[in-house]
Amino acid sequence: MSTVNMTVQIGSLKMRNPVTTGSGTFGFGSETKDLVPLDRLGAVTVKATTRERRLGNPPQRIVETASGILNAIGLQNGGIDDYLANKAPYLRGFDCPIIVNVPGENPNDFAYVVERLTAAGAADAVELNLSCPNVSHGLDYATDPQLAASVVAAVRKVTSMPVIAKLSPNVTDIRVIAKACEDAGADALSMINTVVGTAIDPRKRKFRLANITGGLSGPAVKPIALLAVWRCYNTVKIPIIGMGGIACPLDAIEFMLAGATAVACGTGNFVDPTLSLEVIDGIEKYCVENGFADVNALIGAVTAA
Amino acid sequence: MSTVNMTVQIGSLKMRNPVTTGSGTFGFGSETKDLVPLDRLGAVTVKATTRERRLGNPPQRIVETASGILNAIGLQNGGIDDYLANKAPYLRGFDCPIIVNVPGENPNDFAYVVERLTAAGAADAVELNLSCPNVSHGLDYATDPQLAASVVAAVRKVTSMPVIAKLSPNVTDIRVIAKACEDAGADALSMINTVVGTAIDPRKRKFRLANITGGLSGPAVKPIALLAVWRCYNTVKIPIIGMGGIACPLDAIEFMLAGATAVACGTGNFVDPTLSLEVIDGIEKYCVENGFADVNALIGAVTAA
Amino acid sequence: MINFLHGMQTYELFRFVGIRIYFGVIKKEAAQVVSVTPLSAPRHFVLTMKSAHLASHSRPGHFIAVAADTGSAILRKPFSVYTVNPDAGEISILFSVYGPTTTAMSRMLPGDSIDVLGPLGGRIFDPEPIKGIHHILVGGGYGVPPLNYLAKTIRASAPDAMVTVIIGARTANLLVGDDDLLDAGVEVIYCTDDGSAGVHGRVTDALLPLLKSDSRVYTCGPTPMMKAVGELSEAHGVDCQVSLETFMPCGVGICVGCVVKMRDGVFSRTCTDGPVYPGCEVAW
Amino acid sequence: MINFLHGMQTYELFRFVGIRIYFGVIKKEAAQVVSVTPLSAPRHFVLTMKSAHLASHSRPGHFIAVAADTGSAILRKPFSVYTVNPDAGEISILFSVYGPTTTAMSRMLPGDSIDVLGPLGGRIFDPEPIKGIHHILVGGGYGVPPLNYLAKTIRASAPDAMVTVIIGARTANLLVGDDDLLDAGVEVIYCTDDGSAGVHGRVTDALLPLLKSDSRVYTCGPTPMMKAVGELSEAHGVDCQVSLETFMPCGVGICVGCVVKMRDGVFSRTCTDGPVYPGCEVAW
Ligand SMILES: Cc1cc2nc3c(=O)[nH]c(=O)nc-3n(C[C@H](O)[C@H](O)[C@H](O)COP(=O)(O)OP(=O)(O)OC[C@H]3O[C@@H](n4cnc5c(N)ncnc54)[C@H](O)[C@@H]3O)c2cc1C
Ligand SMILES: Cc1cc2nc3c(=O)[nH]c(=O)nc-3n(C[C@H](O)[C@H](O)[C@H](O)COP(=O)(O)OP(=O)(O)OC[C@H]3O[C@@H](n4cnc5c(N)ncnc54)[C@H](O)[C@@H]3O)c2cc1C
Ligand SMILES: Cc1cc2nc3c(=O)[nH]c(=O)nc-3n(C[C@H](O)[C@H](O)[C@H](O)COP(=O)(O)O)c2cc1C
Ligand SMILES: Cc1cc2nc3c(=O)[nH]c(=O)nc-3n(C[C@H](O)[C@H](O)[C@H](O)COP(=O)(O)O)c2cc1C
Ligand code: FES
Ligand code: FES
Repeated sequence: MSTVNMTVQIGSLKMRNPVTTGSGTFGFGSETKDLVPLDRLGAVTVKATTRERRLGNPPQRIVETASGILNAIGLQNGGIDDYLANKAPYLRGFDCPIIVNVPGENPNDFAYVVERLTAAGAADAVELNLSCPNVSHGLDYATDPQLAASVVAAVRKVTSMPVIAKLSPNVTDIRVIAKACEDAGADALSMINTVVGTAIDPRKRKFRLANITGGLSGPAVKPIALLAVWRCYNTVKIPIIGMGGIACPLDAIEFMLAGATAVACGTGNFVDPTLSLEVIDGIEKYCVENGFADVNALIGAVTAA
Repeated sequence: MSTVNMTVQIGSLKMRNPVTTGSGTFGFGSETKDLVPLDRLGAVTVKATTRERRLGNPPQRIVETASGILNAIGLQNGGIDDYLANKAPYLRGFDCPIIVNVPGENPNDFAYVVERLTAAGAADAVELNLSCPNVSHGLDYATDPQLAASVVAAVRKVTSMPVIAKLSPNVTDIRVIAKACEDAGADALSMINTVVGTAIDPRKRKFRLANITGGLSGPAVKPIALLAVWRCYNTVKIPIIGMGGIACPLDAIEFMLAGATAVACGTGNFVDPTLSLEVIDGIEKYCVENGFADVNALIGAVTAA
Repeated sequence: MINFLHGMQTYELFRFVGIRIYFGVIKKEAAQVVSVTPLSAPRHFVLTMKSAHLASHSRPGHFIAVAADTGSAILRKPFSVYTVNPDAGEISILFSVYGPTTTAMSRMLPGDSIDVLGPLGGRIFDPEPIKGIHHILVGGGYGVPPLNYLAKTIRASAPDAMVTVIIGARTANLLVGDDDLLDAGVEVIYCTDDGSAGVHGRVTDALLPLLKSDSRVYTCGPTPMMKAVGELSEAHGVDCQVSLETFMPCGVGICVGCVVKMRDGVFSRTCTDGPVYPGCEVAW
Repeated sequence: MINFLHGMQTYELFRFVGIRIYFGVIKKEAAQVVSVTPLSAPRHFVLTMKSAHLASHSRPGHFIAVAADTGSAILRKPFSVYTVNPDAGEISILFSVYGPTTTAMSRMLPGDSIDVLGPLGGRIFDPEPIKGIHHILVGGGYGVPPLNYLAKTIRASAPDAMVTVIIGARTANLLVGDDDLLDAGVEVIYCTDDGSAGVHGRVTDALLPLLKSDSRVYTCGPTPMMKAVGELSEAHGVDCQVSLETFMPCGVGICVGCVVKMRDGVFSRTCTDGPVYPGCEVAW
C-alpha cells in the first residue's frame, strides 16, 4: 500500500507493525479467527498462562462503568501444560510473533513457566504480569521495585527471549518500578495494566463484582496510561509497549507520541475484535498523511502545548 | 417533605444533609447564586486558598477525556487576604457551614492559612489539600505517610475546627496515608482528589494541557474513588467525605454505601451547577423508598455480591 | 464433556442430548435496517435487518451483538436471533427497551445502518427432531425470541413433530406476540403470574403435567425460571436444554467474563461454550 | 479595571469603552425546540427555542450552554445568542456541526426539549450607541452570530447610527447568512481568502480603510483574526472590543478553566469576566 516503514523492534523481537493485543483481551488467537488473520498483527499477546491450571473467580466478573469496564477474571487459564499442548500449536500456524503473558506467585513460578516456554519454543517473548491486581498477593511484585526486579532477574536467567515487564499504574511513582526492571535486565516494559477500582449496585446495596475489587480498563483510563508511558519514556532506555483505552488509530498514535514503540489493543477488542487491524491501517495512513517515512519517528515525538 | 434524618456529622461539624461541593468545582459560592441557594447544602467547600495570591497555570487548563476531564488550574486564587476580605463575608451571609480547602508548600504555610481562618472565624472546617497534583512538590504530602501526618499535626495545633485531610489516589496504598492522618489528629478524610494523567493532540503532536500533566476527574474515575473510600472505611474510624465522578443521586449513594459519611459533587457541577440540590433530594427519596429513617444507615452498608 | 474453554480451532458438529456445536462464520457488518416495528407489549420492538450472511448462517440459539450506543457504556449488547428469512437475506431480533443500546435501536429508521457481529454462540439448540419426541419449549422475557425460532425450525423440518411452547410473563400485556407460532401449528400455553391470561401461575405449573419419558425440554429466560424448569425436568428424568443468557461483554470468547459455574466446578463461557447447555451440567 | 476573578456578588452595570457588565439571571431550563433550520453554508443550522427567560434577559455578547450530548464527552457547549424575539419568547443560535453536541442539535426536532443554561457572560457588548460613532463589527466563523445580534441591536436603538459589518470566511459558501442585516440597513462587507465573494483578502484589508478617529471596532471570531483586528485598531488609536470564545468548561465562573492572559499578567475567566474585553487588555 505504501512505503512507510512500519517495523518496530522490542528488544530482539521484530514486529512487522507496532500493534499487538492486550493480554487477556484477545484469548489465544483462535476465538476470532474469522475476523483477525493473526499474520497481520505485529505480535499476538495471549492470555495469562500460569504454572497450574486456574479456575478463576466466580461471576460477576465484568461490569460496565463510565467509558470503561471493571474486570476480575482471576486469571482463569489451563496452565502451562495446556498452553503447550493445545494453544501453542495453533498459534505457531501463523507467521506472527507470540508474546506469552506470565503471572506468578513467586519468582520461581515465573521462571518455571518461562523455562518451559523457552524449551518448547512456544513463545517469541514473555510478558511478566507483575501487576495483576485480582489475585491475592498478585499486586506485590508491581508495587515494590526490589520485588519487581527479583522476578525480572529470575526470568532473565532462564531465557534468551525478550523479557517484557508489565507495570501497574497502582503505584505512587511508576518510574521507580520501571527503572528497577530495566536495571534487572528487562528488554522492554509494557503498561498499563488495569487500575484498581470497584462498583456498587445502589439498588441492591451489593458490590457488582463477586471479587469486590476489579481492574478498570477502556477509554476512561487512557489519560492515566499516556502519562505512565511518557514518564517511563523519559526514565528508561528500553522500549515500551503502550496500552490503556485504545479505541481508534489516533489513540494508538497518542501512545506512540508519548513514547511507546508498540501499542496493544485491549478492551477495545471486546467492542470490535477487528480493532487491531483498523489501528494498523490507521497508523500507516497517519504516517503517509503526515509525511513520516518511518513509524519509529513517532516515538516520543510529542512536544509542549 | 419527609421524616428522614438527613443530618450527618463530620467531626464536630454538623451538616444538614450529606452533600457538599468539591473544592475547585464550585468557586466561592457566589458564581451560581442564581441557581444554588447555599443554605440548602450540607456544607460548601470552596476553592483552594493559599497563603499568597496565585496566578495559576497558563491555558489550556482543562480538556475533555472519555467520561472525564483533565485539569491543571494551578491553584489560581487571591490568597488568604483576598478570601477574608472578599469571599468570607458573602459566604457568611448564608446558614451554611463553610469548608475551606488549604494547599501549601510546607506545614507552616498550611498552619498559617488555617490560623488566619480560625482567628477570623471565616470557616467551619478546613480541608487540607495534601494532594493537588498540579503544583511542583504539591504531591509529596499526599504520597508519604510521614509528610502527610506532619501537615495534619501542624494544623491540628493551631485550630479547634474540624481538620479534614484530602487524600490523593496517586499512591500505592491509600490506607497507609489515611491511617497516618488519623493518627496525627485529623477529624475526617476526604477523597479522592484527581488522578494524574495527560492527553495529547495527535494531529498537532502536542500535549493538550500547557502544564503537560493534569488531574483526571468525572465519571471515569468513580470506580477508583469508590474503592479508595471502601478501603479507608475499613481502615480508619474517622468519617470520610467521598467524591469522584458523582453525576446523579445514585452515584452519591454508592459512595455512602462504600463508607462515606458525606459526599461532594465536583466536576458534575460544570455540567449542571444544580447537581448538589438534585443529589440531596435524590438521597432523601432513596431513603424514603428503601425504608431508611436515617441517612446514616447507608454508611458502609454495602455487602458482597 | 469436551472442554471448549479456549475456543474451538476448527468448526465441529457434535450432538449431545439435542445440543449442537455449530459455530457460524463470524462477521462484523454494517447491516441495513429494514424496519423497526413496535409490538403490543409496551416498549417491545422487532428490528429487521438485511444481512445475507446472518440469514444464511444463523441457527436457533445463535445470537448477534449490536453496537448502537455511542455513549459512555462501551460494550456491544447481545440479542438472540428471532426470525430468519434466508430468501430475503433478512433476520429479525425482538427486544424490549432497557438501556442505551435498546433505546438507540428503538429509534432506528429503515435505511439506517446497524453495527452487528454474528452469528455468535457455539453450542446451540439442535433443530433436527428425533421421531416421537414431544418438544416442550419453555420461555419467559427475552428467552422467548430464540424459542420462537427453534419451534418454527422444528416444525419446518418435521411437520408431524409434537411441539408445545409455554410462555410465562408477569401479566398479560407482557406476553410477546407469537401468532406465527399458532399459524405454524404449534401448541402455545400462556402462563401469567397474575392470571390475566392463560394459566394462572408459573411456567412450571404448565410444564409438570406434560413431562413424560418422551418429552424433551428447551428453556430460555430468567435464571430462576430456567433453574426451576431444569430441576423439574431432571427430577422427571427428562432431557432439558437451557440457553444461558448471562451478561456477555465480548460475545466471542475472548474476555472470559460471561462464565457460569458447571457442576464439575469449571467456569464455562456461555458465549462460545454455550449459550445452550444440558440443564444437568449447570451448577445453578 | 475591576477584578472579577471570583465572581460578582451583586449585579452591576458598568461601562468601559463600550463594554457593559451585565449578568442576566442564570437559569437552567428544558427549553422547547421550535425549529432547526439548515443554512446554505454546509452543516450550518439555526436552532430556535422557546424561552421567555432567555428572550428577555439575553443581550448581545451573552451566550448559552447546551447539554445535548449524552455520550462520553461530559461538558456543556457554549453558543452565542444569535437572534432574540422577546415578543414570541424565543431565541436562536446559529451553529455549525462539529462534534457530538452540535451533531445532536442538528438532529433535534420541533417539540424536542433542549437543556440550556443561560444567559451566560459577565462583560458584554454595550448596545447603546454613542452619537456620531461609526460602529464597525468584524467577524468570522462562529463570531458572526453575536455580531449579528449586536448590529441589529445598535440599529434598533439608534436608526441613524453608522453600522458596518465585515465578515470573513475561507470561501464564499462558508459565509453565513445575514440578509436580515442588509434589511436592517447595515452595511455588510464580505471578505474571502480565495476571492470567491466580496473582498479578496482578510478582514483587516477591509477594515484598514475604514478606521477613523470616530470608529469603534467590535470583533469576534478565531483568535488570530481577533488579534490582528485588535492590534490594527490599537495602532490607529481606535477602541476595539473583542469577544473571546475560548473553550469554556462550565460557563459560569466555577472551573477557572477558560482563562486568557491579560496584559497585567492576570488570567481572566472569559465566561464571567468576559467574554468581551477591551482589545488593549488582552496579552495575545
Ligand atoms: C445471549 C443473549 C441473548 C439476548 N437476547 C435478547 C433478545 O432477544 N431480546 C432482548 O430484548 N434482550 C436480549 N438479551 C438481553 C440484552 O442483551 C439486554 O437487554 C441488553 O443488554 C440491553 O442493552 P441496553 O444497552 O439497552 O441496556 P444496558 O446498557 O445493558 O442496561 C443498563 C444497565 O442495566 C443492566 N441490564 C441490562 N439489561 C438488563 C435486564 N434485562 N435486566 C436487568 N438489568 C439489565 C446492565 O447491566 C446495565 O448496567 C440477550 C442477552 C443475551 C446474553
Ligand atoms: C462563548 C462562545 C460562543 C460560541 N458560540 C458559538 C456559536 O454561536 N455557534 C457555533 O457554532 N459555535 C459557537 N461556539 C463554539 C462551540 O461551543 C463549539 O463549536 C462546540 O464546542 C462544539 O461542540 P461539539 O460537541 O459539537 O464538538 P466538541 O465535542 O466540542 O468537539 C470535539 C473536539 O473538537 C474540539 N473542538 C470543538 N470545536 C472546535 C472548533 N470549532 N475548532 C477546533 N476544535 C474544536 C473540542 O475541543 C473537542 O476536542 C462558541 C464558543 C464559545 C466559547
Ligand atoms: C478482561 C480482561 C482481562 C485481562 N487479563 C489480563 C491478563 O491476564 N494479564 C495481563 O497482564 N493483563 C490483563 N489485562 C489487562 C490488559 O492486558 C490491559 O493491560 C489493560 O486492560 C489496559 O488496556 P485497555 O484499556 O486497552 O484494555 C486484562 C484486561 C481485561 C479487560
Ligand atoms: C477544575 C478542578 C479544580 C479543582 N481544584 C481543586 C482544589 O483547588 N483543591 C482540591 O482539593 N481539589 C480540587 N479539585 C478536585 C475536586 O475537588 C475533586 O476532588 C475531584 O475533582 C474528584 O471529584 P469529581 O470527579 O466529582 O470532580 C479540582 C477539580 C477540578 C475538576
Ligand atoms: S462474552 Fe466474552 S468470553 Fe463470553
Ligand atoms: S468556563 Fe468555567 S470559569 Fe469560565
